[in-house]
Amino acid sequence: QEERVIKIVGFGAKSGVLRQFGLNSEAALRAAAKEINDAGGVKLGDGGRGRIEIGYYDDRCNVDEGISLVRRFAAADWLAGVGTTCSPVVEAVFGIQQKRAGDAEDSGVQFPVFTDVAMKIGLARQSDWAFRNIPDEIELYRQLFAWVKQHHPDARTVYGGVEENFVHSNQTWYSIMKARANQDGYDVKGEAKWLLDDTNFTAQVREMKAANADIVAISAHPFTACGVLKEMARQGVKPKVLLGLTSISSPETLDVCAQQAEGLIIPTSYAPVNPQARAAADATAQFKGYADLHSMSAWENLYAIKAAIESEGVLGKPDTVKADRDRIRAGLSKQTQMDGLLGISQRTPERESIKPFVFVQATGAEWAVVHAPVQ
Amino acid sequence: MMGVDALSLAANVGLLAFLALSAYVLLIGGEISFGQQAFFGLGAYGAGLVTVLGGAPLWAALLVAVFIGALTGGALGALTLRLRGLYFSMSTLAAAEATRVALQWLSWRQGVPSDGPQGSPPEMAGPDGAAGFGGIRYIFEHGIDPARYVSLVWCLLLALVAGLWLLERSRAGLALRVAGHDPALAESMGIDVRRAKLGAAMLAGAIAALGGALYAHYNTYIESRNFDVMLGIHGVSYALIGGLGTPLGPLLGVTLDIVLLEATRAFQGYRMAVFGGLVAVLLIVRPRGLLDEILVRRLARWRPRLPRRRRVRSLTSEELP
Amino acid sequence: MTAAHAGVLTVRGLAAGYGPQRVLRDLSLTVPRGAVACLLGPNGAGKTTLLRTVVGAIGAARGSIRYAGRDGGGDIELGGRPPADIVALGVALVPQHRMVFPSLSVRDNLLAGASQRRDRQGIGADLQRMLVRYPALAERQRQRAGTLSGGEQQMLAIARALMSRPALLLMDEPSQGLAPRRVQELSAWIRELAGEGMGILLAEQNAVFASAVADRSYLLQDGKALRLDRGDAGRQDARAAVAGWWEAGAGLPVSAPDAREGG
Amino acid sequence: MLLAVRGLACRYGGVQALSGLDLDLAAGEVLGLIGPNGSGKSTTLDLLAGLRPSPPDTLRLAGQPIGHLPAHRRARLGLRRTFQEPRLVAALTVRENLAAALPVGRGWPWRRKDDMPWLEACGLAHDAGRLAGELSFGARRRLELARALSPGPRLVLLDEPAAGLTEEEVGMLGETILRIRRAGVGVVLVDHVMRLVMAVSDRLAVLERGCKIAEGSPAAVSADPRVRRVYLGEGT
Amino acid sequence: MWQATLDGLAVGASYALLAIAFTLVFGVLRSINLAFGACIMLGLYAAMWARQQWGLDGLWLLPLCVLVTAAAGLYVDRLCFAPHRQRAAVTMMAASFAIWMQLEEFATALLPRHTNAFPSLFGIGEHAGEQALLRPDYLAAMACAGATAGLAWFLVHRTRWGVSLRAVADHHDAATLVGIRVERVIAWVTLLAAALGGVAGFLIASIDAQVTPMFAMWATMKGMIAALLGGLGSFGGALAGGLLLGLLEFHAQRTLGAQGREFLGYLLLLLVLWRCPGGLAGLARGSRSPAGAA
Ligand SMILES: Nc1ncnc2c1ncn2[C@@H]1O[C@H](COP(=O)(O)OP(=O)(O)OP(=O)(O)O)[C@@H](O)[C@H]1O
Ligand SMILES: Nc1ncnc2c1ncn2[C@@H]1O[C@H](COP(=O)(O)OP(=O)(O)OP(=O)(O)O)[C@@H](O)[C@H]1O
Ligand SMILES: CC(C)C[C@H](N)C(=O)O
Ligand SMILES: [Mg+2]
Ligand SMILES: [Mg+2]
Repeated sequence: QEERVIKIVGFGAKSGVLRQFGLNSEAALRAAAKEINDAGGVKLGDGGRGRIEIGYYDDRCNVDEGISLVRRFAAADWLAGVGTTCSPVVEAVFGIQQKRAGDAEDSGVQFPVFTDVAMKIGLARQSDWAFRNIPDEIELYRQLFAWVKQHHPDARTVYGGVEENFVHSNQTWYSIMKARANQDGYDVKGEAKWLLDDTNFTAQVREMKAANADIVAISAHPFTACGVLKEMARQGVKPKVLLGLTSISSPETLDVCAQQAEGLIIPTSYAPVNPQARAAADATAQFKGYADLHSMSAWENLYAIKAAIESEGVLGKPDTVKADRDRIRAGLSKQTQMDGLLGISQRTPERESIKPFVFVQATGAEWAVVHAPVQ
Repeated sequence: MMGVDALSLAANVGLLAFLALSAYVLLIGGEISFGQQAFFGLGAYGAGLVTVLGGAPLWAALLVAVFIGALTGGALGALTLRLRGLYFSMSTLAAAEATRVALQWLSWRQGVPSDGPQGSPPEMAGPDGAAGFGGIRYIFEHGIDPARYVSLVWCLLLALVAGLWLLERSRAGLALRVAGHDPALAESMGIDVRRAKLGAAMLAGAIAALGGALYAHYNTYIESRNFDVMLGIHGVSYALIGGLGTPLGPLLGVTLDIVLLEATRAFQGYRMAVFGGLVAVLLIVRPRGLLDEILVRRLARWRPRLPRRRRVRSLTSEELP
Repeated sequence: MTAAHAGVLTVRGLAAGYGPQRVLRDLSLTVPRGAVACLLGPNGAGKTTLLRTVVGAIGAARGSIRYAGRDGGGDIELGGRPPADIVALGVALVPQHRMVFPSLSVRDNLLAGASQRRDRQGIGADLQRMLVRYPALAERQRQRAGTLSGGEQQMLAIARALMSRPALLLMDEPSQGLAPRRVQELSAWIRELAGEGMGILLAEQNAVFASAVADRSYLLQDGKALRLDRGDAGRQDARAAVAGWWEAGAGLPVSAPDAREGG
Repeated sequence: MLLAVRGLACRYGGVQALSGLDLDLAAGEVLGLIGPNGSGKSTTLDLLAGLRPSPPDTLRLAGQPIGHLPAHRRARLGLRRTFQEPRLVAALTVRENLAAALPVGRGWPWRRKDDMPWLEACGLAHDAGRLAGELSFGARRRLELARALSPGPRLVLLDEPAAGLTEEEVGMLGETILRIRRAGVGVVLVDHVMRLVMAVSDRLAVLERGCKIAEGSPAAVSADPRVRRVYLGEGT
Repeated sequence: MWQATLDGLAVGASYALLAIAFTLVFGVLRSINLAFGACIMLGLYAAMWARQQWGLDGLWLLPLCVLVTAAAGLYVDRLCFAPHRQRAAVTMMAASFAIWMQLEEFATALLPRHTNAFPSLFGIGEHAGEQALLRPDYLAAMACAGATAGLAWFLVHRTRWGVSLRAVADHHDAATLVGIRVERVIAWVTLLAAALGGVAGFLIASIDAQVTPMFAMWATMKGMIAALLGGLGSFGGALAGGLLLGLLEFHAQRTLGAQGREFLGYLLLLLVLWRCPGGLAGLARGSRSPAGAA
């Protein structure tokens, strides 16, 4: 029987300072596609078989390039997109899409995009064509603080650290962690502020030291988190509990500052805790990327797209591109749950995910799972 | 392989050309500004506020942006007028970065009518500090096809180029060039250097802000990081690569940059390495840009010659002043 | 190379210019040791071009530039060498637009002129000599050269060139901007330098000054140098020549103002 | 009086470059300003043109005080100058260089023809479309002159216009100066080319170390022993 | 309060080091090398790469870092500056900007990772005393900045080589004509500045114990701001500018946070330039007369 090509496109930063994220996502995407194809590809609407073909484009984490790319994807014969690395690009990419599918008044782009990395809250609300597979951070930190309360009942005070100029860090600290801590009756002593491109944290850690809090929560990316951790070691800041932003749970952190990160607890939607997750990580490594919560979202996204294709009877013929996109979109938006690497993810009507997650702790240069909340 | 989308290309070239032209206006006045992105950003935020929170039409937003750009451009110009060379460049850069930080602080959320089902509560909209300013969807919500929008951008751009072309040939334009080349000479020629430079700063600010306004509406989402130093230096580089001989130069510069970027896509992760090298080599071959003054002059001379009457006559003293 | 040993500088069949445009074609001339040769010619004739070609600032397209060297020894081809080598060999230029270093002090300007020399003491002595020669510069040793008056800059340019102790001195319109008294001193000085054995090639518009100092003159025309025959016969006492100018515009094709119809 | 200067002075740090200078100039008069190098001639012209600040109430142009006006206002009142080193905009054509100096609002610069007479008078008619940067030195000087004269000034300040010109060109320059003098323009001429200064000046003023040491007719000044000493170096 | 002042001075010293290198290059080329930060970053990345490959460590990385930075500096000079000598500074700046992006790309291709650990000269965690007044590596940076400023000043203003150097800076053509080997002088200065940059980069990276791809931008901006604050071409100014910027930043960080710190830094530069257009050094020198020589 003839084999048709299902073209799925990924995009993200493959050059510039954020290139690692794009490289990882691409590797995950290609690995997932290989796995799917090796297992026989996707079933198409007319009984045919489809082989997934992946393209991956570099948007340099640049808004202009991101939306140009999506317009190009829409003009070409890609059926769906997975990406992109940077929330700002995602926000613009979703912004130029049609808000309500099928609204003739709205001249926006009609191309399903399923994003893997962008953590900024509420992005998928922007368009019916927008999908997001990102852990629900509100839930994540609700449970984290509950867990902390249970395991460290003597910890009373909280101090934060935030990358002021980065939406994800900023939002997670101010609207999620800080708000949560306040609600849970902790005494929030304030926060140290730095920028994404800072490398010297002397002043910030001095403030942290002066606050002398029991819990320190670092809402930052690995780039700065390590610097802060090292400076904390230097100044002898040793809080009872050390918490971090999901993004810190990457192998990178352990490569750079395993010693100083020892004991750091992070909620994350990915950890190599079961055979399936480990296999995905190994497959991704074959494509020279590593598995973390961001890249593994890309992996899962491809499986979700596959499910939508199969459930909606996508044809994958050259003349059905537009109809296929509509079908994939509809299929994705109908999914109420999907298979994730850590278990079943729920999907909200707002096209967001509620993913299973675990708490990992840096112990001896490894991320060890310390708690797996029941979903 | 995927074809290049002409619309995106046209949009990116058209929008960035405003920034390049803004830098160009100052360059012909002899000043290198690394800070035009500030006006681009102010125009973008201002125009976004007008359509999103004010609910006003696009043209009003563009007008407001031009006004903001001219005003802030003039204000910064007045402050930095005395500075020469690098000191000027760096002070514009400092001002632009300060503006960027200030825009990051700007948070002005308001409820706007939601377009959801009847009776749904108003949505919050407007700039939200570091989280940026999204939902600037005027063109999509008013059924303006992106292609039509891009042609609007280009109409404005071409009108601007034509205007600048005339301006450069007017006395005001000449005055600006002389003032840029040698202020003391300009003064003794009767040129009000202060006024010329202020005028140029205002014009440049207005041009950049207009571009920013168009940019915001094309991208639907802006945040202060978009308007960082990199963008500013790009603006100047465009003007320089394209050439300082005519306002078409900056346009050419942007086109070249974007086309080159597309062309180097094949190099994947080494894209900027190839691109950067190409630009440096290009500047070696044509240090004053592709369309520099000399080439422009040659082209002007080369146009089909109309028979010209040579006036040969001697001068009588009565005719002299 | 027949006359090679006769002169400090012997140029044969020189062609040079800017890009494809040739300003000099087939130019030949000789500057004998201890003599002053003068280049005359209208604006744009190529005087500056020739002098800059000799010091290597402009590459020669064709022809030879032979130089006899400092101690008379050797016969060196200058063509193709970089300016620094040529200056090190003992050639110095007083450029047309003075080209002082505007933000360096007068003193540093002079020291920069000696940048090829290694003898500290000699440099110090020469510096003093220049300052004695031009008290105007001595008074302004610490002043930035860019703020000097036009004439002062000209003096500085001359002194700076001499700081390298050249065997061949090229001067591009050195009288420009100098007050008559300074011109007169300069012509005496030039004769003095020639007397010490220095070869001097001078470009000059000011025919009176030129004829006052020159041993031989060349007229630059169509990229060639035409030897003028007046030579020594035309040379007068420099002082007399300068004083001559003072006595109203004898040679000027305009009449005195009071002789004109009312204005 | 077209120009009246009273007590003009200028200091650079510790150096008194000019002190208490008085000068008068009538319309249609050529005043030669001479003196040794560094005596303050160019400084005087800079002060008159407004490129350096001058003490208040020291300058009047046609009776009107101009000491407080910025340079461009003085230029628009009809006071124009040339520079000791030609200063042109190399990237503009000859015609554009001229046009930039003309007053505002007489049509597009590239259409107007009112600069033609001056281009011709200064021998630049054929070069009108060339870039100023391509001109030879003499042509640059002529362009400087044309630029100062074409706006129809009342007073022109010429700083060493003859430096670097050939004999013939100096002659033509002299002609031009006399011609504008006849047209009623006042001229302050600074030059070391005495053939020119002596031939065209109605009056000479001599500066030394920032002070006026003599003033009078060319004949009288040239007979002054002090002038002969400081300027010509006679008797030293 | 005192601690912030001390820390500010210490970090200011690293800004000063960068500023001195900038000023040195500006002094000769009359243009800013925008790729300077990228050159240093390449040096640091090469050092880290070598560390991964061959296990080099500690001070051994310094020569490597200096060497690669210097090589990158020469490369930038050949490609961006040499072809444009005597031309408009803006052309050189634009070219060096293009090369900035190129070098950054090379560096990140060498080590694609975002954060890269850099060995700390004096180790981490040994100075955890209560109020560690000044870390030894901070002291080293301060000493280094002071010494370099002094040495550079002496070289440029008190030696005959310095006269040649300033002559080249002032009037390229005239320098050629008086027999200065212009290209050689420029090459030496480029090497010197790049080496200085390499040392500065090494010190900073070892203080911070890590390097990220943001380093190029950071170093260029901080170096330029400090150099301009002080007044381009003045070594004392660069030193003062760096220290002042460091001081301001540390005090602003305490009260206004990171964004406020940046904001005030830019505002400071704007205000200083507005009040004294030649930077702090211009204030000391007195303003120059505009008219006169062209
Ligand atoms: N940099 C240059 N590029 C192109 N042409 C030039 C350049 N410099 C000079 N020329 C041309 O070369 C010719 C010779 O110029 P040069 O300066 O040698 O003349 P000159 O005899 O010294 O004249 P002057 O008496 O005016 O100094 C002129 O026609 C001039 O226009
Ligand atoms: N900034 C300054 N500091 C100190 N002295 C200065 C400064 N600027 C100019 N001078 C001095 O002022 C004096 C007057 O210069 P000016 O240019 O007026 O002389 P001039 O009469 O035009 O001489 P020349 O005939 O040589 O052109 C000169 O001696 C000069 O060195
Ligand atoms: C990986 C990060 C650069 C992405 C970031 N978490 C975001 O919200 O965009
Ligand atoms: Mg000449
Ligand atoms: Mg003078």
